[in-house]
Amino acid sequence: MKKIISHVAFGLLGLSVSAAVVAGPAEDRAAFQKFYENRFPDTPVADFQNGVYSILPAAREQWEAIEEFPPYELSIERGEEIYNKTFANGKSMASCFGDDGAVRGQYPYWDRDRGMVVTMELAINECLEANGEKPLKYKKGAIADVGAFMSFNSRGQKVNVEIPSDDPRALAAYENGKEHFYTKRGQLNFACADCHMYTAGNLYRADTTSPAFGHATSWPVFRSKWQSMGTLHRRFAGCHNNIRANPYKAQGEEYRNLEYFVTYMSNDLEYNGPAARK
Amino acid sequence: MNRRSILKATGTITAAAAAVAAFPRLVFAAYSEKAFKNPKVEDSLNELFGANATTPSGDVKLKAPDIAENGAVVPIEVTTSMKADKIAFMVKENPNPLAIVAEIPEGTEATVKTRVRMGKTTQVTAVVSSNGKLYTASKEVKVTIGGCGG
Amino acid sequence: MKHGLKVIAVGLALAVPSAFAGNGTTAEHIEAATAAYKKVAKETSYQWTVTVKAIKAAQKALDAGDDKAARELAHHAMALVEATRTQAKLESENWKMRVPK
Amino acid sequence: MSSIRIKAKERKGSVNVKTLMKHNMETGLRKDKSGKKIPEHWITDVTAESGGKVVFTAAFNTSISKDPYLAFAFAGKKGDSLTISWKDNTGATDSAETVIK
Repeated sequence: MKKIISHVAFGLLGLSVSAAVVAGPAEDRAAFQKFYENRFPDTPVADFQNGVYSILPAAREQWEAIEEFPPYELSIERGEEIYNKTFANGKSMASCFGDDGAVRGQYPYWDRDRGMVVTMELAINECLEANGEKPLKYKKGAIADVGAFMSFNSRGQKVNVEIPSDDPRALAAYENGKEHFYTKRGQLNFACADCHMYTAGNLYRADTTSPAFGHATSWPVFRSKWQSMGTLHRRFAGCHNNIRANPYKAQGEEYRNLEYFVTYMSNDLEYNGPAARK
Repeated sequence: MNRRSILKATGTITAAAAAVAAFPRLVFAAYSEKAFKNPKVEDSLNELFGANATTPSGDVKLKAPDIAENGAVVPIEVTTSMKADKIAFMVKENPNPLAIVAEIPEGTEATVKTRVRMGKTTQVTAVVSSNGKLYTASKEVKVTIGGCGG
Repeated sequence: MKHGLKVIAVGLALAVPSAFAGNGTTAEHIEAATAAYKKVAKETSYQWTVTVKAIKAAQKALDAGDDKAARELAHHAMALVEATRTQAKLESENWKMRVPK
Repeated sequence: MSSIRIKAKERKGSVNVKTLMKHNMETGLRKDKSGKKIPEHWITDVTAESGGKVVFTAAFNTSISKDPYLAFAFAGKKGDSLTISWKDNTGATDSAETVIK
């Protein structure tokens, strides 16, 4: 019994509980970005899109060596093939996303008609299904390849997630993602914010945690640990596994709302995927 | 970067594997089992160069990280202004230390860059063969395991 | 890592329901832990991977005929379920104080 | 599609070559899901030719990373072709040609 208790960490962050101020997304974002600018004063704001390499010069050198001929280039090529492949009905993905699929900057967005957050991966599968094709698995493989091709052609587009103020359901989805980000989970009792905000840049065993500001810009990613490409939701699930919390379903509501929040927090940075990460 | 540039730059003309016969002059570096499947650095050097006496040299510029981000992909690079005929990389505590040996013909620069696997923290050594002598540069690269990313 | 955690762990008394302490077969204890796990997951969306592992290990021990180990693992799983519930309860309010202002 | 990607750029008489070869580079140490060792399978030799001349050759061990990357430089000029070929321990080979930019 004693053993069990000692495995359960219930640490309360030493923050004072101030009277609840009802702040909107815009105020949230300003406070969020300011937090990172204060924590990492040497990092130019635009550089946060490079993840942990924006705060870790030694790792950055190795990353630059990998980016000289990044393994994701093979993925971009595979993605281009899939993108241009003719469907049984004679069309291709270009009928949904244009000739080059440079639409990364349009996602994630709030779909008013359906009352839900739509991500690029979700849109890819909806395109396939609308054309009578089989949908792809959401975490790795073909979806990451197509995503790599589309993201590559979208490099430089601004992150510009909108939370329509006239639709309370959009705000609710945002709030849901926000709550998820700041909530402790799993046996290790960590919130996203614990590792990637309040202690971002600290060592967890052998690894430095990356700042959450900029987290959503560079996907899909070739991770050396995976030795393959993966989507943002694959990484979400990996993080949850690390803290011993059951992962949620890729492209389920929980992760889409989390993506909505995290991406909104990175507004004004640029999409720079695909990328290589350790 | 122009978003299209990578794809264009890599738009290589493919020769099917079967068509290798079309390059009759194809010369490979002659992989040597004795040099590569050998746990001893000295023996590998003997096999490659017919000698294993090495001299550290400031003119062998080795670039390797202090701490490897991931032991499966460690970028390493060596450059020298010496006139080299062969360049090799050794990873001391890998089961077989010799990772790569390159032959540098006349007209080719004495520089090699690649990515290697490392099982644990150990010394990486670049060996340059120049005028019948072996010059080296070494660096310890830390490999850490565990954590969220590794 | 486990040791590190112990250091930051704040001891929290977790009461195993008394009905659970002695009575019933081990198989029933495993069932109870499974049901409790599902209930918390459904009510709070909080689930710990270690709980499922403990339940599976308990079933495996029982199948192998090790009743004592199976029973201990079932109780361990139940304690994890309780801890999950406590976490969910605390976090339903506590998350707000982590939002920067 | 060839397994070989090449970028070759000339600057001041020197051609900078970067190449990535798609290959699993099995070390012989990895095990598959059933616990059986995956046999070693790796590129042993690489060669580069330009202007009818070998400009670079290398031999690899299994310790070269998956999808091997190699960069080197030689004296050459724009518009010339560059051919890179590999051979692995099973005797398989592949080859790709590009024009120096």
